[in-house]
Amino acid sequence: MRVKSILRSSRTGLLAGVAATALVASGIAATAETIRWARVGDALTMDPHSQNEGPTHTLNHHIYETLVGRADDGSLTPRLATEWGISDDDETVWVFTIREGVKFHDGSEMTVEDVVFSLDRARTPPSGMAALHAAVEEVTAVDDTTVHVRMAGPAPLYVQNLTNTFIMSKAWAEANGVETSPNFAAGEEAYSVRNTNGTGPYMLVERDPEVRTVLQVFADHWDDAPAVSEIIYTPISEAATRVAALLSGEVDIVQDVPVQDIARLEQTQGIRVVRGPENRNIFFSYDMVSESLASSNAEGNPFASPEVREAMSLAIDRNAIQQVVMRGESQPSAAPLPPFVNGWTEEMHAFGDPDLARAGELMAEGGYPNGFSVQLDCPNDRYLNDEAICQALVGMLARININVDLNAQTRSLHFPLIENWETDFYMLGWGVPTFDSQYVFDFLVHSREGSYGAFNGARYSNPELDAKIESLATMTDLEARDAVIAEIWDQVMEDRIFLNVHNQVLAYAMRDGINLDVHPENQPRMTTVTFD
Amino acid sequence: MSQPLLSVRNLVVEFPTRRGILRALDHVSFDIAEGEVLGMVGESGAGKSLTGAAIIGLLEPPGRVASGEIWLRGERIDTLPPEKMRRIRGRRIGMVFQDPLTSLNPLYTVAEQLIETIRTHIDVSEKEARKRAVALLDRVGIPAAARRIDDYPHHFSGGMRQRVVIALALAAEPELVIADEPTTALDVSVQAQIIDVLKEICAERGASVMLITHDMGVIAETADRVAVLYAGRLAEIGPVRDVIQRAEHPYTAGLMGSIPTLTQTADRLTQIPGSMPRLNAIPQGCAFNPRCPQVFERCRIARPDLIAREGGRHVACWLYDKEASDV
Amino acid sequence: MIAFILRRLVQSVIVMLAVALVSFALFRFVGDPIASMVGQEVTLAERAEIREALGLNDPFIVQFWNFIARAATGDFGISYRLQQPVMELILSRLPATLELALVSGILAFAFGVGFGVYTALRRGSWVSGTIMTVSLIGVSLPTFLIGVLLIWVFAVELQWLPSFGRGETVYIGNWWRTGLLTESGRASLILPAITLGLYQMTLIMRLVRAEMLEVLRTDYIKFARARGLSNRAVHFGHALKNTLVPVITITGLQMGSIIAFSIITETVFQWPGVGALFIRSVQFVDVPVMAAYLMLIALVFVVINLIVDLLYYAVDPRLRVDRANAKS
Amino acid sequence: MTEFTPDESRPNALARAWDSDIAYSFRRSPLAIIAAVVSLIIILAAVFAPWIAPHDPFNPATLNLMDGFTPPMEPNAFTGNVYWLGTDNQGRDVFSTILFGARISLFVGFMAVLFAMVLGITLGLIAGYRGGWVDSLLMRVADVQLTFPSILLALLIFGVARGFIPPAYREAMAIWVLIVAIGLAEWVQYARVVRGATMVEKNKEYVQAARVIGAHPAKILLRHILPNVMGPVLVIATIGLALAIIAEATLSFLGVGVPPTQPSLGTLIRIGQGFLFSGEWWILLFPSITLLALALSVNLLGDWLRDALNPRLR
Repeated sequence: MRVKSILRSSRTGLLAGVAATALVASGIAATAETIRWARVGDALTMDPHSQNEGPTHTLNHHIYETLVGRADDGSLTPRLATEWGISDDDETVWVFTIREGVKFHDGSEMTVEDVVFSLDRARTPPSGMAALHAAVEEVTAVDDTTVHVRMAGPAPLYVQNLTNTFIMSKAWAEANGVETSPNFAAGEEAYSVRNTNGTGPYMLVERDPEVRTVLQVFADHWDDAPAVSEIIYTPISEAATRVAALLSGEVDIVQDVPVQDIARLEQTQGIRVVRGPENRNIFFSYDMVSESLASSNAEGNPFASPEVREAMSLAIDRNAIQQVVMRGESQPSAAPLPPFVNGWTEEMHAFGDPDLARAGELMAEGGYPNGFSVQLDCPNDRYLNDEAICQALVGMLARININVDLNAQTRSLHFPLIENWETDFYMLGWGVPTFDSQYVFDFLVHSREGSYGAFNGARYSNPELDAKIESLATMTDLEARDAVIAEIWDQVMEDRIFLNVHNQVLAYAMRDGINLDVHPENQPRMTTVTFD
Repeated sequence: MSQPLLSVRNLVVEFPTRRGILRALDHVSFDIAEGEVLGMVGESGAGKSLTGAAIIGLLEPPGRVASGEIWLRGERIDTLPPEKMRRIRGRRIGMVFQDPLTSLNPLYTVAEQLIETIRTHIDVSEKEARKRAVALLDRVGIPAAARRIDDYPHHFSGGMRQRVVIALALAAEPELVIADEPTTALDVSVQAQIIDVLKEICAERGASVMLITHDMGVIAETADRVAVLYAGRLAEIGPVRDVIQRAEHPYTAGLMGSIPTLTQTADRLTQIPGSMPRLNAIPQGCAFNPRCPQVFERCRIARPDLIAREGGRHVACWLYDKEASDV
Repeated sequence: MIAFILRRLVQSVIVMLAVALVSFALFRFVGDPIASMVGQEVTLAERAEIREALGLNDPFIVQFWNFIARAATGDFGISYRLQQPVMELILSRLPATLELALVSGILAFAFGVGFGVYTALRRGSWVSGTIMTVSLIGVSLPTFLIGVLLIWVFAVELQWLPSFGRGETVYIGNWWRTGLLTESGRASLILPAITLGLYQMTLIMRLVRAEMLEVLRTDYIKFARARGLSNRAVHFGHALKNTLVPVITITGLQMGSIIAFSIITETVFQWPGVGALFIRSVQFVDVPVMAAYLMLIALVFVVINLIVDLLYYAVDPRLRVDRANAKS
Repeated sequence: MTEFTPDESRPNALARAWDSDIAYSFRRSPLAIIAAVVSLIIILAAVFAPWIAPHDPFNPATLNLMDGFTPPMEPNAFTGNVYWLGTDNQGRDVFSTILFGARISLFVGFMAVLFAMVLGITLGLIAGYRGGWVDSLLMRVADVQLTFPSILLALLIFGVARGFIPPAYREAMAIWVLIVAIGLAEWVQYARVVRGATMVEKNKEYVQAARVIGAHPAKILLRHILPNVMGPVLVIATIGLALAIIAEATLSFLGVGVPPTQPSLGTLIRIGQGFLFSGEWWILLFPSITLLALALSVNLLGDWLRDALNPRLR
C-alpha cells in the first residue's frame, strides 16, 4: 500500500512515515535497576481510555502503548503502528500499518482486532478520549496488519490526536467486562481501573492509588529492554516533603520540582536537575463582551475597551515575573501559544518593556482615567507558582490604577468559573497536545457553541473567525492552512484576547548518575532513563 | 508524773504571705498522757485543726512549724525526716477527719483501703490483713462486716462511713488518735454513737485521743482534760470537770456559758460581744483583750503566758498573775 | 445496662443522620466535581451528560435520600476521582490512619500523664516550669510547620528517619495493612506520630496536672497520708487513679480530634490514610468520598463515646451502683 | 472547717483584694511579666502597623517585584534596596508584612474569641435559665460540637460560604468566614461555664424578686453572673485567642484562609515554608518566630491567669 502526504510544518517538523527505528531506550541493557519516582499527584485510573489527563497518561505510557509516539522535539514516532498516512484513494481515510510480533503482558499476541477494538472503545463515551476521535466514522481491519480509520471528512491532523490513545487487548477486556471505558455513574469499580494488560515495556505489579505503584520490566516487549527494570512510583503532594524525600535519598527522581528549589538542588552534592520547556503557556484573559462586570465598580465593561486591554499589556512586566516569581525558570512571551505549536511566530512572541506612562494615557483614552476595580480569579494548585504570578500581576496593575482583588483557590473551584462564565478576569494555562493552533482556537477563540469554545472565558465571538477556525479541520493543503492560522492569530493578537505571561519550563531533579530528559508534555518515560 | 505520750512545747506555726508572716499557732504547749482523752476546743480559725495537722506532720504548705518541739513518747517527731514521719503516721498516730463522705477514696473498696493501710505498717499476709480488717469493721459496728468489706464507700451511709474511717485510723493500732471534728458532718442522731465507738475502741486499746471539736457537749461527755484555744494561743487547759464548772479564763467562761444543751456549739458565742481577731490583726497584749469583760491595762500591753494553777490547771490570763498585778 | 446501650445507639444514629445531612448538604457547595473529573477537551454537552448520569441534577433531597439508602448498606458509591468503591478505598486507608492515631494517642497519653503527674507533684520546681513552658511550644506553632521542621531536621539534615510514607507494610489478615511489624514501618511512624501527638500531649498534660492538683487537695488524699501510706501509694495508687477518671473522658474525645487533625499530618508526611484521602477529595470535589469520610468520623466519635462511657463505668464504681439502683 | 486559710477569716476580702492579689501574683511571676511584655509589644506593633511599618505591603502599587528575595540587611541585587528582615517572593518587606500580618491574625483571633464568647454566653445563659428541653437540646448540640473537630467544621463552613457568597464578595468575606468558623468551634466552653453559674444563680432571691417587679430576670442574671464567671471566661478567652491564631494558620495551610495579597502570619508561614530548602530562610523564620512568640506569650498569660484566679491553687 502506498502512503501519501508527509505532514510537515515550519517549526515543529512534524514527522510522519516510515522510520522504524526505535527511539526508546538506547541505554544499557537491563541490569536490576530500580527507579523510585515521585511527583505531585497520581494517575487517576489505570484504564487506558477513561481519563484524558496528563499524570494518568504518563503512567499508562509505561504499561500501554499508542499507535504513534511523540519525540521530545514534538515529532511523531512509530510505536505500535510502523507506518501511517492518508489513503491515496480516499482523503477521509487514515491508514495504519500495525507492528507485528507484539505481545500483551498476558502473553497473547496483539492483532489488528485489538487495535480496532481499542480505537472504538476510546471514541465511545464515557471515554475521556472521545472528543479527540469525534471525527471518526468507522474503524476497520483491512488485513492482518492494516487498519483503516474513516473520518467524517478530510482530517489531515487526526494522527496528532493519537499520541495518548492506548491499545488494549480485546479478549482481556471482554473477559473482564470492561468492553467500554468505566462509567462514573455505574456505581461500581471497573476491573480495568486497577488491572492492566498492555503491550508496554512495563507490567503493573502493585497498584495502591495515591500511595504506591510498582511496575516491572516486561521481558517479552518487542523493543530493546530499558535500563530501568523496576519503577516505584510515589505521589507526594506536599512540595517540601517531595524535595525532602529526594534530599534524604528516599526517592531517585522528582518530577515536579518547585521552582524556588531548583537552584538549591543543583548545588546539592549528588543531585542534578534537568530542565526544558513545557508545551504549555500561562496567560490571563477577561470578559470582553458583557455590558458590565459583576466584580467591578466601573461604568460599563472596561475590558471591552481596546485601550484598556493595551494598557494592561503595557503594565505587565514579564521579565520581572520571570526573574523573581519564576526564579528564571520560565520563557516570558507575549504569544498565547507555546513555541512547539504550529502557528507560533517570533513576532507574536516579542514584547517590549513596560511603559506605565503610555499605559496611563491609554487608560484615560479608554475612558478610565481613574482606573477601576475588578476581581482576578486564579488557581493556587494547578500551574507553577500560579498564585504568586497572580499576586505579582495585582501589583503591576495597581500602578495603572486597576485595583485588583485576588481570589486564589483550588482548581476544582477555579475552572468552573471559566466554563460557566462566572469570572470577569482569570488565569489559565493551556497545553497543546496536538501541537497545532487549531486546538487553541477550538477551545479558546471560537464562540461558545456545541463542542467549541468550552474555555472561551473572554466571551469572544467573531463569526468570521469562527468560520475560518471551522475550515481548518478539513483543509488538506497545509500551506494554505498555515496561512489561515496566521490570519486568525493576527486578529486574535489585535483584539488582545489573551494577556500572555510565559511558557512554563519544567525541571526534573534526580540523583547523580541518572539521566532523564524533560518531556515537553511533562510525560517523562522511564524507558529513556540511562545510568552513568 | 510519768512521761506523757505526747508532749507539745511552744509550738509555733506560721504562714508566710505577701503581707507578712501570719502566726497561726503561737507558743502552744500541752501534754497528752497515756490513755487520756484530751479535748481541744475553740472557735473556727482558732488553730485547733492546725495543731492536729502539725502534730501528725501534715501542715499544708506554705504553713510550717516555725519553732517549738513535739515529742512522742520521748522521741522528738517534728524534726524527723519525711520518710520516718510517714511511718509514724497511721502506725503510732492515727487521724480521723471531719467529713466521712470525702475521707474515703471512692474508687477503692473498703477492704482495699483497710488492707493497704494494715500492710503498709504491719508485716502480715494479705489474708491475715483481711481477717484483721473484718474484725476491725466488726468492732466499729459495721453489720455483716465480712460481706460489706468489699463494698465501695458510697454503699455506706454517713455514720457507717465514719465508722469505716475510724477503723482505718485504728487499723495499725496507733497509740494516739487525733480526731478532728469527727461528728460535725454527721446527722445528730448518730453523733453520739460515733463518739462512743471512738472512745470505747481507744480505751480498749489503750490509745490516747486528741479530740478536736467545737462541741462542748461532746467534750464534757468524752474528754478527761480540755484545752481551750483562742487566736492561735492556748487560753486555758485543765481537767474537763474543773474547766467546765469553774472556768478561769474569761474567754472560757464565756464559752462555757454557752453549753446548756448538748447540741449548742461554741461557734455562736453570743455571750461575748465581738469576734475573734484576724491573724494579721491580733491586738497587742492578750489576744482576747478587746472582748474581755475584765480587761485592764496590762492586758493591752503584755501577753500573758500560761500560769500554773492548782489541780494541774493552767490559764493564760493576767487576772491570775499575783506578783505582777500591780504593773 | 442494655437499655442504656440501646438508648445510646438510638442517639448515635440520630447524630450520624444529622452529620450526614449537614455534611452532604455542605459539600454540594464545595465545587463542581465535573471540572476535576474530566479533561479540558470535554465539551459542555458531554459535561452536562455526565452531570445527569451522576444524578447531580436531581433535587437535593432525592440525592440525599439515595445517599442514605445506599450508605445504610455500606455502599457509598464509587469515587468520582479514583473510580474505586468508596467503602473499599476508605477501608484500605483506615488502618494507616488508625495506627498513626493510636500510636500518637498512646504517646500523647503516656507522656501527657507522665509530665502532668510530674508537674503536679513538683509544682514550682524549675524542671516543672520548663516542661510547662516548653510543652506550650507544641500548641503555639501550627502543626504543619512542626511537621515540616521535623522532616527538615530528622530526614534531610540528620537522615535518621524517613520523610514520607509508611515504609514497608505487611498484611494482617485480608485487609489490615500494618507498618508496625517492619523496621522501616516503625521508623516511618515516628515523625508523624510526634507531630500529631504533640498537641494532644500538651492538652492531656495540662488536664492531668490540673486534675491532679485538684485531687491532691481532697480529704481522702489527706486521709491517705494521715494513714502513713507511702508517697508512691498516695500519688500513684490514690491520686492518679482518681485523676484519670475525667482524663479518660477528655482523652477519649481527643482521640476523635487526633483522627481529624491527622488530615494535616497525613498531608505533610504523605501518610496514606483517610485524612489525606479526604483533603485530596475536597480538592477534587469527590463528593462520595467526602460524605463517607464524614460519616466515618461521626461513627468513630459515636464508637469512642460509647467506649469512653464503658470505661468510665469500669473505672468509677459509683456509676455502677447508680445504674444498678436505678434499675431495681 | 478542716483547714486554715488566711482568707477565710475575712469575708468578702477576696472581692476587695482582687485587683491587688492579681497584681501581686503578676509581680511575682517573671514568666508572666515577660509574656505580657512580649504580647503587648506584638499587639501594639500590630495595631500601629500603618505608622510603624516602613512599607505598606498591602498596597500592591507600592511593591516592586524586583525587590523580591532580598536577604536581611543586604542590598537587593537589582534595586540595591536594603530591608531589615529581607523581602519575600513578592518583594514585600518581611518586617512590614509581619506587622500587618499580625494585625490580621490578631483581628481574626480577637473577633473569633468575641464571637465564641457572645455565642457561648448567650446560649449558656439560655440553657441554664430555661432548663428543660431547651437545655438538653443545647447541651446535646454542644456535645456533638465538641466531638466535631474544629478543622473539619471550618472546612465545612468555608464550603458553604463559598456556595452562598457571590464570587465578587468572597475575598472580603474570607476573613469573616474564618472568624465564624473558628468562633463556632470554640463556643462550647463558654456556654458550659455560664450555664453552670446560671443554674446556681437563677433560684436565688434577687432573681425571683426581679421577676416580681417586672424586670426581665435574664437581664439581672447577666449582670450578676458575668462578674462571677469573669475569671474562667477570661482564661478560656486567653487560651482561645492563642488557639484561634494557630487555627487560622492551620486553615491557611489547607488552602482556606485570607487572600495572599493580605497575608496573615499563618499565610506568611505557609508561603515561607515553601522556601525552607531553597535558602530564603528569612521568609519562614521571622514570621514563625513572631507567631511563636505571640501564641506562646498568650498561652503563658492564660496559664498564669488560670493559676492566679484559682485561689485554691495559690
